[in-house]
Amino acid sequence: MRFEAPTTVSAAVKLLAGKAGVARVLAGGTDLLVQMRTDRVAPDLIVDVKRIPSLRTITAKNGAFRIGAAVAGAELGEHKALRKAWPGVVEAANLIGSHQIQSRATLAGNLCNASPAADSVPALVAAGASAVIAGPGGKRTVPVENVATGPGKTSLKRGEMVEAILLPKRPPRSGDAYLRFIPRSEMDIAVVGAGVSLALDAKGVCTAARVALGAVAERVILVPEAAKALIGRTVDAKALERLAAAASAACRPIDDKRGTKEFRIRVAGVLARRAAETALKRARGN
Amino acid sequence: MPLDANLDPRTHVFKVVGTRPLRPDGVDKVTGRAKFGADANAPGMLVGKILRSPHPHARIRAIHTAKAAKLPGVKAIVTREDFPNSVDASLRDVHYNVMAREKALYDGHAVAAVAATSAAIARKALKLIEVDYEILPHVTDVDEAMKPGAPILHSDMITEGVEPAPTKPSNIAGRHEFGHGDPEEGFKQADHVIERVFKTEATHQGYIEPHACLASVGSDGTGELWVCTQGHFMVRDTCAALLGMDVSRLRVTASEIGGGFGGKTTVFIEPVALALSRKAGRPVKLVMSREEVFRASGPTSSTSMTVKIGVTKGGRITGAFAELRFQGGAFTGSPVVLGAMSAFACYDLEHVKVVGYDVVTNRPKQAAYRAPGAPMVAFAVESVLDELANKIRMDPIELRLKNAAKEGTRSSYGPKYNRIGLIDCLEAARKHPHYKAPLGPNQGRGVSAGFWFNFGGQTCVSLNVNIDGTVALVVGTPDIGGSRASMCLMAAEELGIPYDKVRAIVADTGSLGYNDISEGSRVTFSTGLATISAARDAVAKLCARAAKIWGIPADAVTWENGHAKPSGPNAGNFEPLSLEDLAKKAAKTGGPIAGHYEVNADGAGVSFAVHLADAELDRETGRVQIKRYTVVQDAGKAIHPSYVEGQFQGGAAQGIGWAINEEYIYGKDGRLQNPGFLDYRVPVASDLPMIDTVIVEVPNPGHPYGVRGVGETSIVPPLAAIANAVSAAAGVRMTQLPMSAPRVLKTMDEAKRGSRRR
Amino acid sequence: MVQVMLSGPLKAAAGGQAKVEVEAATIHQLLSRLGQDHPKLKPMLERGVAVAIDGQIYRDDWLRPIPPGSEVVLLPRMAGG
Amino acid sequence: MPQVRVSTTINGDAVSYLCEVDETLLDVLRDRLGLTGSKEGCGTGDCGACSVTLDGRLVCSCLVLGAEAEGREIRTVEGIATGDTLHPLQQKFLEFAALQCGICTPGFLVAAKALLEKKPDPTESEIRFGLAGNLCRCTGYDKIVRAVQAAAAEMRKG
Repeated sequence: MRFEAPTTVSAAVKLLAGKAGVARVLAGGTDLLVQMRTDRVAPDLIVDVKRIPSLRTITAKNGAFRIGAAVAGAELGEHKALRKAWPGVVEAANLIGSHQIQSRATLAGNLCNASPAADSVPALVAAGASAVIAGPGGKRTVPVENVATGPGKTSLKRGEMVEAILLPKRPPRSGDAYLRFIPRSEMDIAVVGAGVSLALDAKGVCTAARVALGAVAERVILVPEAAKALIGRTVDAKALERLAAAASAACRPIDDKRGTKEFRIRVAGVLARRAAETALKRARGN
Repeated sequence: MPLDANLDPRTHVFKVVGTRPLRPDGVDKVTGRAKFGADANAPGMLVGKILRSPHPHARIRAIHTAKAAKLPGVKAIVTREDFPNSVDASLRDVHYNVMAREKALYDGHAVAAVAATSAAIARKALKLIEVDYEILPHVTDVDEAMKPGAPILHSDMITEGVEPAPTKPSNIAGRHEFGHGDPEEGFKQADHVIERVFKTEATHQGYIEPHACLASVGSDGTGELWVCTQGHFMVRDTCAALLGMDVSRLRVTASEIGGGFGGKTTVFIEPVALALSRKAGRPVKLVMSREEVFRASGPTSSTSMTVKIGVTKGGRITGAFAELRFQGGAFTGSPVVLGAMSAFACYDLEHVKVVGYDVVTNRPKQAAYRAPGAPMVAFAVESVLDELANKIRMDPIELRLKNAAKEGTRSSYGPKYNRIGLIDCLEAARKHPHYKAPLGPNQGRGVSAGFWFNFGGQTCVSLNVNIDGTVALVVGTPDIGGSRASMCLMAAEELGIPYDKVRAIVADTGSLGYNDISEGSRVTFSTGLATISAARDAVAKLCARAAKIWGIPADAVTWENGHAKPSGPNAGNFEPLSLEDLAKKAAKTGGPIAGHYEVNADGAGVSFAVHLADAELDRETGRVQIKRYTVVQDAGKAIHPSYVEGQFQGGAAQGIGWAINEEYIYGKDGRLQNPGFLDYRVPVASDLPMIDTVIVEVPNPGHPYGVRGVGETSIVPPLAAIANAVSAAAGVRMTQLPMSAPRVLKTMDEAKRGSRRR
Repeated sequence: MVQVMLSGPLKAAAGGQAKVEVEAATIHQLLSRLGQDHPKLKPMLERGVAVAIDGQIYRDDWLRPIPPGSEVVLLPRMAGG
Repeated sequence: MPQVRVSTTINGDAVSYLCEVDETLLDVLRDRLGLTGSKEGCGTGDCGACSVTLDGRLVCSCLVLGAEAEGREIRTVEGIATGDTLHPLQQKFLEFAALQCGICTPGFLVAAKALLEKKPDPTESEIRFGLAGNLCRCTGYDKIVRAVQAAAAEMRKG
């Protein structure tokens, strides 16, 4: 097993695309090291990307944000402008594990681990975020919902890595929020997660909405029907009830040690509605 | 050693007992210097790893270790062949559990072990060991295991306690019955009778320190073992028997212990480490991973219970019956007997009967978990009592007061009680501000009473006077809750010297007489009374020494606040001699001065408690949160109040976890699905409120200061207190633990469809 | 003469009798005589029992005297956590 | 398996070591450097008993590779006291009996110190969520929270 800590993206890509064997990117490592410890993966090459400066920065350009792939969740929480613009995305990232985990875990890592229950991904999907992917064939940008393809599987090809997460410019009178169900008050993997982002016009009619659910399918899913329940209407209790029903209807969960099918279907609707209410409050606020 | 006639702990003014000094072993623990099980190393040390069965039930036809043995760096491999074919009957199950014999009986059962020069090589070697398994059908649920036709674990298991004895083997190891009178007769006199079935899942003690030890056996058969354990003398005797060693050949040192709660009162990896070390001729360090702790240490039983209680409109319990079905893993010995005995122990009953079944399943061999057996049964009994109180519209504490056991009551497990404090606890709970505080929306309040026996046991203490008049106190009971501080307090009290002039250490098995395990809430009681006796032994010698110096008869000298004094004017007016004075002269007046006491202590007093819990329910998601919690418990006499409170709070927190989130989840494949702290959810800091405590002190006649053990009772009431609170908030009776959100939602839905009452 | 109350599996092994009479001045005499009178009890007694005298439980204290007229209860071996 | 050569700073001292690629920082601290104050309770980042700070950030050392520590600044429980003077947190943990067995105490002290450096006057809830990554099975957390509150008050007095 080899350990490399390149200082440029191109060097990292070259290493990842190099000779045969299992190569893994190490950013926060809070998933990778657990998988190594429990023999679920035995990499031949570990590429630590935390010494690549461009991956450690958060930059904002006329309202849009670029978050380097090695930026830890704690740093997101300390970035005032990002927290003000995308409270839903930041609170989702900050729900991943304890403070110890927050100091290490990254959005890109959470995305590429491709767990259907990933906390930050529903909020990123709702926000319409995209991922900048660097690889041997150059760079490409894809919507985040297209990165994970199934539990533990991504659409990244050999030698590719996520370089940054992009968050679009937030339209006026818009807000986002993320909620999850966990048995305790901390430290659990989401049994259900719901991210909502929406925008209103001057009269308070919803002009745009995206609703994403976690842990209710083989990957995070976008639920257009739930968004339709809001778009074109003033968001009242009726609309929110229809959103909840649409969210539940879209679920195709499994029974597992964390929750039952019925529970996930029902609570997905409850959390989608509550997240929409918070997003609505935030949208009316700014 | 009974309560001193002239000392009533309620009025006696203690000099240091009852104060809150800093513990003597504290600085090492806050600076990282304290050495726990995995913190020791030795020159030439090898790393041990255990190969565990992936199958819940399989015959082991053969174990091929040749390939593994050839791997460079592998120095020893042990299997069942390296352990004696037969051992004393009392150790048969431990012997089988430590290293699988004919069959692997649960997912995680040890099958072989390797010692190598590095962890990586040891892990690789395990993968090279080939085990020829014949997979057998398995059973993990207690009710399924009792059914005829269930896969049989032990072909020689004939149910005990059944007359005439059955002829066919079964998974029911024993039937146990307790009680007096005739409940059926009692139910006839009742206005209301409620019968319900309750289920609880298996839970783990959850100590943060995994089992760890460092074994070193020389070619002359002399061995050293460093281990985190609640009982290093038990470890010595058990390991010596399992390895065919003389007891004198093995010295065991108890490291600091990172939590036990009953789970470290037996052996798991220690005999394996010793066997590896003996075979390799080098020290071997063996540390369990967290996954191994969950799969292969000693969780407590999962249970299925039926409880039936009848009361009059006026709140008098006329009849009480319980049938308890406990599975204790792959071997006999689930805590169903103690559960059966404690079921109705809080109440003064004319007609009571409890039948308990001890059942085996393909799960790890259970070990004690803090008042073993009692929390689950209290959950069932105190839930039915709560439902009856609602039915007759009586305050739940009032209903318990009307039936509370007191001095002279014949307990449901047989003997009559002497002086006990349940009524004092019930009244203190009723007067507590918590009981009258208003409840918010979707909130419910639950009450529950609880009890534990507490025990004495074999105990030895030595107390050595140093030249500067300070004292070296030597005890043999590992300190799992701050007991060294309590021992120093009791020694200082008896000797009349400041607390910080005494230092207590836990000696290894070569330095002190045999001590039973630190369990059964026995340490402050037994080691306490032994410390007091050892101190009094030393005082007698100090007085004799002063008498010799003064040339007067020994009985003419008394001991007062740290000084030997002539007992009266006619004994002579000599200047009093302090402990330090006598210590300085000791060498020249006869030699070192020390006090000793060896005993099998009895007279332990039971400890009762009443808990109050407020729970808030999110009706849309079924999530339960504890908003307020109060513990009221009888300690007899609190030696160090901070650590008594600590036992109250720790027991409550474990109970809260047990009630809401903790459970062993087995798949259909018989494998443990959540062997880790991610999915075996113990409470975290943000789950809990502050836990308020009230220490009631009704002295125990069996101890010089009135001490009662407090360590275990505190986990008995929480399961029921929280279930009663959640049932009140949800408007439906919760009969299964843990009360996870999916289960709460499902139960509320069923209630809406009219199939459940509160 | 001492009246001994049996409970749990001990009662079953003594043919279901809840109370038995036996001549004994100490716990050790009590246990050995019980073993002779009720052979089925012997293995259980050997595995260890606790003896309660007037509410005070003694786990293994053979030489403990049994005051005349005291209430004696035999209990299974007990250990805590 | 090639080993990685690492030079780093631990509790203010320059330290260098050789470690396996997949060896965690926790194993390096305990098995190579004799700093056994950090404990392994789970090895998967769920219990916090191995908490250290890495460049001032609170992390689980079982989820950091020894190889990553090159040029970093690490602080463990062994570095909290200055000489024989205990840190206010260490002193209050003793005064409030905020530990019983003590296996989780090193992790709690490192985590509480990191929390107070970021939030000198935290509410009870902020303390509880700030320490949610550290499991304790003996105390029920009550006395730990009170000890952190007391230490925070004393530290604010300067």
